[in-house]
Amino acid sequence: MTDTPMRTQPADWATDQEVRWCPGCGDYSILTAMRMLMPELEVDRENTVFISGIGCAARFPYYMNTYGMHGIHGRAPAIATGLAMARPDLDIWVIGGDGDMMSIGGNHLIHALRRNVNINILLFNNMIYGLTKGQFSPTSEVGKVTKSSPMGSLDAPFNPVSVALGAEASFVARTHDMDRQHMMDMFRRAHAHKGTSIVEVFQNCNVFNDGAWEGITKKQNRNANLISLEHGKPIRFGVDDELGVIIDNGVAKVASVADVGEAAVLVHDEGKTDPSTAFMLSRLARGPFEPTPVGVFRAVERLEYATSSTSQLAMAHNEKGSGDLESLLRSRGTWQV
Amino acid sequence: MTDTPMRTQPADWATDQEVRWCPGCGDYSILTAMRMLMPELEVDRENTVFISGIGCAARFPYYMNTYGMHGIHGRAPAIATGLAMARPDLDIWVIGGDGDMMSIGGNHLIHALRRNVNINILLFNNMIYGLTKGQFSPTSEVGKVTKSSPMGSLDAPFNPVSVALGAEASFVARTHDMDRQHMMDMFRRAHAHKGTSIVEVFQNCNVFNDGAWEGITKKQNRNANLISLEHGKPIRFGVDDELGVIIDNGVAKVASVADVGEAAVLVHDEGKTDPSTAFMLSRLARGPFEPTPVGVFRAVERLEYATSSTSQLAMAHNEKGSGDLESLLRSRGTWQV
Amino acid sequence: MTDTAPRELPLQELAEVIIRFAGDSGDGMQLTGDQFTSISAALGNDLATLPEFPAEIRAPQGTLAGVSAFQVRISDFAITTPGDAPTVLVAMNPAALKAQLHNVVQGGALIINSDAFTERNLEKAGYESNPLEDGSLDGYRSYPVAMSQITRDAVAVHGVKPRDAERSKNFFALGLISWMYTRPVEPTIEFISKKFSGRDQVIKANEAAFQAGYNFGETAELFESHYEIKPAPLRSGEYTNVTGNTALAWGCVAAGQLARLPIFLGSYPITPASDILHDLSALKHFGVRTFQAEDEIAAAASAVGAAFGGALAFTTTSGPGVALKGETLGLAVSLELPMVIIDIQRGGPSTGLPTKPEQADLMMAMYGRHSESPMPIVAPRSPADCFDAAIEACRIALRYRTPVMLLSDGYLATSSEPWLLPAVDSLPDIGVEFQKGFNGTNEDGEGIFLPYLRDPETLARPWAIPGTPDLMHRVGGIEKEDETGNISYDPENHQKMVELRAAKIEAIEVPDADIAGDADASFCILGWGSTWGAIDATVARLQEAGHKVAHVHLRNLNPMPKDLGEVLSGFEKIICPEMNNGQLVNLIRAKFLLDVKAVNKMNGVPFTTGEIEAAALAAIEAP
Amino acid sequence: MTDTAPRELPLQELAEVIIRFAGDSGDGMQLTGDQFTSISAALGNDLATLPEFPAEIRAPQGTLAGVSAFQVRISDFAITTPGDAPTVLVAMNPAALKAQLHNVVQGGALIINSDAFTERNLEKAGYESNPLEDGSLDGYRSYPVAMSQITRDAVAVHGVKPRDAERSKNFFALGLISWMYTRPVEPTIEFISKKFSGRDQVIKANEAAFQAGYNFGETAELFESHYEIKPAPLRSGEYTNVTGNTALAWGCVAAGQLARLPIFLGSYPITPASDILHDLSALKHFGVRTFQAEDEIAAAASAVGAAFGGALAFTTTSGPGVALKGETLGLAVSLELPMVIIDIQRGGPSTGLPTKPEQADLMMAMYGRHSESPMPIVAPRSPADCFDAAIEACRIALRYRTPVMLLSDGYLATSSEPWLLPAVDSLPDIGVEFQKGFNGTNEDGEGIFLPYLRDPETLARPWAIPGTPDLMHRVGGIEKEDETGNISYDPENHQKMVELRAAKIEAIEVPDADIAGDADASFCILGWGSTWGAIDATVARLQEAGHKVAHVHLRNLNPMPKDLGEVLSGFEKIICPEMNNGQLVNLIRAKFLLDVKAVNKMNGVPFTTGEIEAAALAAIEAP
Ligand SMILES: Cc1ncc(C[n+]2csc(CCOP(=O)(O)OP(=O)(O)O)c2C)c(N)n1
Ligand SMILES: Cc1ncc(C[n+]2csc(CCOP(=O)(O)OP(=O)(O)O)c2C)c(N)n1
Ligand code: SF4
Ligand code: SF4
Ligand SMILES: [Mg+2]
Ligand SMILES: [Mg+2]
Repeated sequence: MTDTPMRTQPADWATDQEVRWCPGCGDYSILTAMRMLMPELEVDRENTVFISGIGCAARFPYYMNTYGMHGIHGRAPAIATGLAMARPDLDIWVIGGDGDMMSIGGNHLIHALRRNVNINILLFNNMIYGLTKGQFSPTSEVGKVTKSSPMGSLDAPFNPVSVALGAEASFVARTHDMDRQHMMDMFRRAHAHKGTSIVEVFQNCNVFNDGAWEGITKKQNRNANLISLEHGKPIRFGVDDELGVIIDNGVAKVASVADVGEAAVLVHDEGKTDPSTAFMLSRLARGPFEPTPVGVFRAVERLEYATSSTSQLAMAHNEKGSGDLESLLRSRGTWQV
Repeated sequence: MTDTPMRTQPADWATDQEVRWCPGCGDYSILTAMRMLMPELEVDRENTVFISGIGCAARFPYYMNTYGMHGIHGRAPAIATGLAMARPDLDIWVIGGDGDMMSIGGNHLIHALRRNVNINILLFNNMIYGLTKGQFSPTSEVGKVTKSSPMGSLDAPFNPVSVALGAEASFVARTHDMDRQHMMDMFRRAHAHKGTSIVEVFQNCNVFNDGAWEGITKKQNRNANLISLEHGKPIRFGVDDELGVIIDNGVAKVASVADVGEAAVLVHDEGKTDPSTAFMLSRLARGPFEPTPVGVFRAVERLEYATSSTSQLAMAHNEKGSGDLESLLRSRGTWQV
Repeated sequence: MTDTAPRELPLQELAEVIIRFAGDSGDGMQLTGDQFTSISAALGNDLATLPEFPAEIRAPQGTLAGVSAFQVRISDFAITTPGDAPTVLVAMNPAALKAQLHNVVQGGALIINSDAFTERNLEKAGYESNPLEDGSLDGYRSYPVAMSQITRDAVAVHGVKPRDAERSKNFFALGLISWMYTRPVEPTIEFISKKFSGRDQVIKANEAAFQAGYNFGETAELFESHYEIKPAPLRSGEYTNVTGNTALAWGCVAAGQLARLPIFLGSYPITPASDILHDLSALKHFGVRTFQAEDEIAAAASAVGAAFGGALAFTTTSGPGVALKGETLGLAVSLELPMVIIDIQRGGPSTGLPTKPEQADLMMAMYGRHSESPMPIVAPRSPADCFDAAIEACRIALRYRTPVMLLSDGYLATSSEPWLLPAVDSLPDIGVEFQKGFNGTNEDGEGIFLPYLRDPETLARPWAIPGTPDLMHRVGGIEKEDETGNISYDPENHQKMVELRAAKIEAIEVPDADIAGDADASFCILGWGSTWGAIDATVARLQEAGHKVAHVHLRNLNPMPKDLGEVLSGFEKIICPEMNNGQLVNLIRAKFLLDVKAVNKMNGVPFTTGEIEAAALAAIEAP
Repeated sequence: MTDTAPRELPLQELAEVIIRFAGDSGDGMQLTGDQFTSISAALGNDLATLPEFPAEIRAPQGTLAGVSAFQVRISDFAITTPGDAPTVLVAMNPAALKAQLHNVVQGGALIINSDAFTERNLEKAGYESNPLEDGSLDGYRSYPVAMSQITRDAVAVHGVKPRDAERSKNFFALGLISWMYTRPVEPTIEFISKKFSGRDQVIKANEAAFQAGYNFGETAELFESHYEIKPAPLRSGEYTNVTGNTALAWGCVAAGQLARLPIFLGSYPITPASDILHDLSALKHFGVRTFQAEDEIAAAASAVGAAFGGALAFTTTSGPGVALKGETLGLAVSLELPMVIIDIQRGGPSTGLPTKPEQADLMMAMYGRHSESPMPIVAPRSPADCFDAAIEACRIALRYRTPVMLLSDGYLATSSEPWLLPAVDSLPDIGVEFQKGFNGTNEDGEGIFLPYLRDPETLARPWAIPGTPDLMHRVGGIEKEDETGNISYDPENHQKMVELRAAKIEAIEVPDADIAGDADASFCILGWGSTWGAIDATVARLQEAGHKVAHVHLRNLNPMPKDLGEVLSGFEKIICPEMNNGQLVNLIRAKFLLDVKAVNKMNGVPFTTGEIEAAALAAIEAP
């Protein structure tokens, strides 16, 4: 709340701390996108907070010149929930990796989503544990050979978008570290959403899982494998836009538009109350080698948690008056000696 | 492994411990269903294990004359995963309430589901914390007035079936404590499934949340509100079977069959690889007052975790021979002094 | 002498009585006991209560597991415990008699609902023959009364169905006991009409039952006499009757007001701590936000988040919950943010005995986190003291910017005592200032914010909350550079920070050791927490018997009073009764190399005065 | 005298040398150090190593944060530490020099890649002027060598691109050092072709660089002499070189074999414990199942489940993980099932200094669970000792049916020493019998199974695993009735069970205290865990200087050796060096009321011999 509001510059959002990710890490471009977005949002640095857990991704708060907390592994959504309830006036961003958010922190994540407290969760998914030097994560593909799975991992991965939708998320989006503009768009949308928003960011860990998303995100693969979801538009993609997504017997499928006809192509509606269609879209790809949607899967309004809590406080206040300690102490009856 | 296998009786599966649930609790009928099912499964008591967390539901193991562990709050799926990996030969049942499994234990639950370790999870959903005397649970409806939410709870509930499907569950079913035969059917199916199976059981807590499921499960409401899913059959219900479930614009809906025609009614296929249709069905009801499906939502085959782990052990054995300690100690090179 | 030994009858005037109401969980014994307590309080007696709940939610009717009891002690002198053994037992059914008889003093009075002694009920309670007939109650004065029948008859006129009628029999018992101890009738009549307001038939039935009980006493000639207990010489003023958990909840609210901060509670339900969550959830008009988290870790983590945002943050739980919160509390220690963790200790290990008290989480409070992670510890000594202890915990948390552990237990949580209400404006101001501006300059002379620059007096770091212009900063659990708070792997810095964190906690100002009894005695009883009442009563007894004895009771367990070593060194013999295996004893021995003798009890039942007295006498007499 | 003080040059024969290889993380210093260690081992030297990794995954090249180092000490006498301060530093770039110089002894040798001292690199390292030129290295013997250039030239003939060529410069350094200390060439040539097999050009380049380094030493006339270090008088036999984490992993495997049980590991990755998970994951042919759980709680819980099923179950982690496992470990204590928790201690509190060692989880191991929840604790004292300690932990767990905590630390985890391989058939049999049949009878004389009937000798309960006919039973965390294991809320039973659990752990048979040095000394150094090497070396130094000093080193921290009180009481003065704020000291003071003096260090760096020596001398000389 400065007297003369001046539009900030991206550099104003950088701290004096040296960024310590590996050279070439996808985290850098996400950081840049965030720093570039902030001035556009016209928010104040002092009213912005970044909360994270532990992991490479979780170093993020150190690099944003805002209030920030580098918490403990997996607990960022819970810390942020407490902060958001105590301070509904703040802009709160939660940053974490796939291990942080989906392994040790999975429960806090899904509970934050169902409660719909006003925080923006960014899940940097590199399908690996970066900071601990390369074990498989809950998003790693079956068969992944890592230090802790020398014969290949046996664990079927989570699809973060499916998990989020199954957990009643009101805003779910996906983007990737190779497209700054798209990241900025998704972060902007997440910020605008009242309630918990989650954005999965495909992120490259060039040291322990290099090129994991290449099949989708590399420039030359995007046409064939990156499906951009846009509200109100038919879901089409392909080098010549020749492919489209249809619903067939209760599941989403890729089809040749020529074969099925334009009318059959699903028109994306991110605002559906029922999350089923969004869920279907999340199931289109079974791994980072098939046509995969990015964009906003779901954006619906529902009760925001902290606001509702504030309303209850106000109602109680209206009904019972402002709490008076003297009378509280006497509320169970007293006697005189 | 008795020499002369004799079919057991339900009473053989009862322990000498007095059952200590409140008179009238729905847990009793689930216990009866389980004790009646066991002889039918022709399994041995010594090869059967019940693992639970903490809560009223979690007292279950004490009442089954098998091996059993009453663990700690929320951790039963993790305990069972360790046991199942160490002992793939056992029949393992995991029992817990909605608080135990979806609140403190939510993460272990979703990870067990994605891993697909061979355990049968029964979630007794009474939409309340019973053992701690009546606080709202993660399945309680918004606005629920309890001791810890005197002005009504603000937390949007989980739909356990949706959560399970979002977490890659290979077998998901639902039943209720008012129909012993249906419970036995679902438990039998869960038992037959190789991998993690989860069965949500609508259970009445007559002390702290009496009648919560009545709108669906009471005899006189069943026709109108209980939709029985049967593989290969059109999903129809209603007093005169006049209603059916259709897919309309990517979501499941109830329609009058007369209006939409028989052909439009969705034929239930529990075996679809893509969980989207099952997910749609899980979204049909927005609370225990609308037509709600019970039965098997999803049953698909995929890699069972413990078996795969055993295969890796066998492969390693084949490749490297049976581990020899002498040579292990020499595997990083040695020298003589 | 005012002990609990059997006394001659009939006596018109009594110094005290200990009554235990016992019945099936459905019999309303807690209500009966509560109401008897209220009337006695209004009469000016001193009093102390102890409820006893069944472990099961609803154990089968008539069984031992289903017995619910409420003990109340009323007196004409100052007391600190609900008494070792009841002199009067009201038993509503065979199970209640069976479960409770062993507690009653020899020669004590048994007031028994004889109607409940049916064959079926006797069997459920595990009686082979009827104790009312087989002479097994010979050592007691037993008064069988057909309570069910008389109640049914009394309420019949109001058109109540026989089944419902019996529900009022607890009021019959209350009426009878009210007559025995010459309690007035009106307050209970008033209570009934308030409590059941809107349910007229219930009111009438209960009133009729109550009157019937009262009249029965007067007319039945069953009892030799009735008794009077004069008011106790209590300090004059306005009193209320509180349980420890309610006093804690109110203490949290008071602390919020005294610090002028909004309150945040992150909690996950667990016996016996849930009531604090319940109480605070109902106090939203005090600006209290409660958050029922998905688990204890989230509960603690949310409190950390709220504290970062500038709230007075709490998390309430019991032992298993604290065991889960360890890592998160370590973060709070590292962040040096104020918050209070309330642990209502219960029987362990593991799930243990959830409804029974213990004092066995002291070592976990000290050491239940990895590495050197010091945390102040405060423990209340009586139900009403929970109020002050909560304020003290908040004072330390706020002033020194540190998480503080408050250790209560299941006994304090549910038992109650009269509390002379404090004047609200006499309560301490525990307010703190948020940091508002720069506190340092960089090389270019520009103002900067140093989030780990310490107050030279308290070693506390500044509390700068989001929303404050210019003071943007990042905190975290990795080791921080002194003053700047930037990540630092420097060895010397780490050494310094470890020492600073330890020094800050060690130097917290706490009151000097409080020596009760004879300060110049050579024998001392050392205690902490809820053993206070029993030790205090023991000291009085020993003094009356001519012994010199001191009582040092610790409220601040970490840091301990600065003069404690000196004080304790002045005694020749020290014993320390604890509901654990000797945890405070270990701390004292390690710190002061003093040979304090442990007196341990781990059976889920609080110490009796008799037990501590015996241990004290043995120690005094030992060579 | 064989100390590390600067020695006159030229000397042909040396008793020992301490070399530290330091460079950028990408420079291959760990490989270089490892290989130098191997050759020296084969030559019969005694040796000890200490790697030092950067805290970041990949800090920017050339910065201080990116420096990776490897210290190796080789000697012709028995040693127990990698040495206090290097006598030779190999610095591959300015950052390495800057970060490491302060460690080097005055007058020590600096072998420096002068090519790396470009303006840009100097700036990255924070040098204002070039230390090679500004006289700041005057107190040292500095040898600038154009390593990059010579390497590039040497490999050019093999057609390697200049950029790739430089990658081989660590082999140049290794060649040079090999020449200096007259190590043979062949083993390294062999190593190169094995290590890089299939990548011919790399092999050729590295070979060429290595030879170039070797030849450079011989021809450059830069060095006054080269040195020889004779074999140490080690016990003869077959040796290998192990880090503590590898020895732990092997110890777990060995314990499985010695107990004839399959192994289950439930773990969640965390520095510095992850390597044990990695090692064990690769040993599936030993019947080892590893499970990478979703978090530490699930890791511990899965181990509980596996133990219930009859596996030898482990869970490995570091401090933050143990803090999370507290509640689950309490369950294991209550269930009385065997399992081993391995804690590789690191700097704290909270996230702390993840790559640095500490010994500050001892109190948490003792007390980090709610209520009275006793757990045995075992601590290895050297990298190789981790093997035996793992077996010892398993022995206790299996024999007494209890979770056991094994406390290693980040120093033991990554440092290494030569290990005289044990004869596998000399290892102890730690097998146990599962319960196979009834162990009691009911009133009707029928056989029944009592899951909590205890072995009178060990107080262990029977281990009856699912699949065993007739022995179906239920266990849980609620208090259990003695013998039957049924839920019991009985006060006396609870008291008894608390005492039984405590007595079982207290009575565990452990070896008597091991007194090294002069058993009849009046001064004693007490230690535990990884301080062993430094204390041992200190004792030798003090003895050489004419002092009498004893060394008692604890492997069993709970229960402690039965004779420990007696042994320690025999000394007049005791000091206890610990990498914490005095945790063992507290335990000893509380237990024995002995005034043990704490010598604490909490900077993330292990004690040097010098530091302990200074503390010892101060204590000896104190009045
Ligand atoms: C309680 C706890 N357990 C384990 C760790 C070790 N740890 C730190 S980060 C991490 C996972 C990193 O993976 P991810 O969250 O995907 O982040 P990334 O590094 O890939 O960005 C682990 C296991 C820890 N710091 N704390
Ligand atoms: C770590 C821990 N936290 C909290 C508790 C208290 N607790 C016991 S059961 C329970 C929830 C019970 O609800 P649910 O799981 O739905 O089971 P129900 O009793 O309804 O069958 C809670 C909060 C506990 N025992 N342990
Ligand atoms: S390890 Fe991977 S995720 Fe971490 S900083 Fe390096 S490249 Fe990025
Ligand atoms: S409290 Fe509810 S769930 Fe628990 S036993 Fe009673 S009726 Fe059943
Ligand atoms: Mg990751
Ligand atoms: Mg429930």
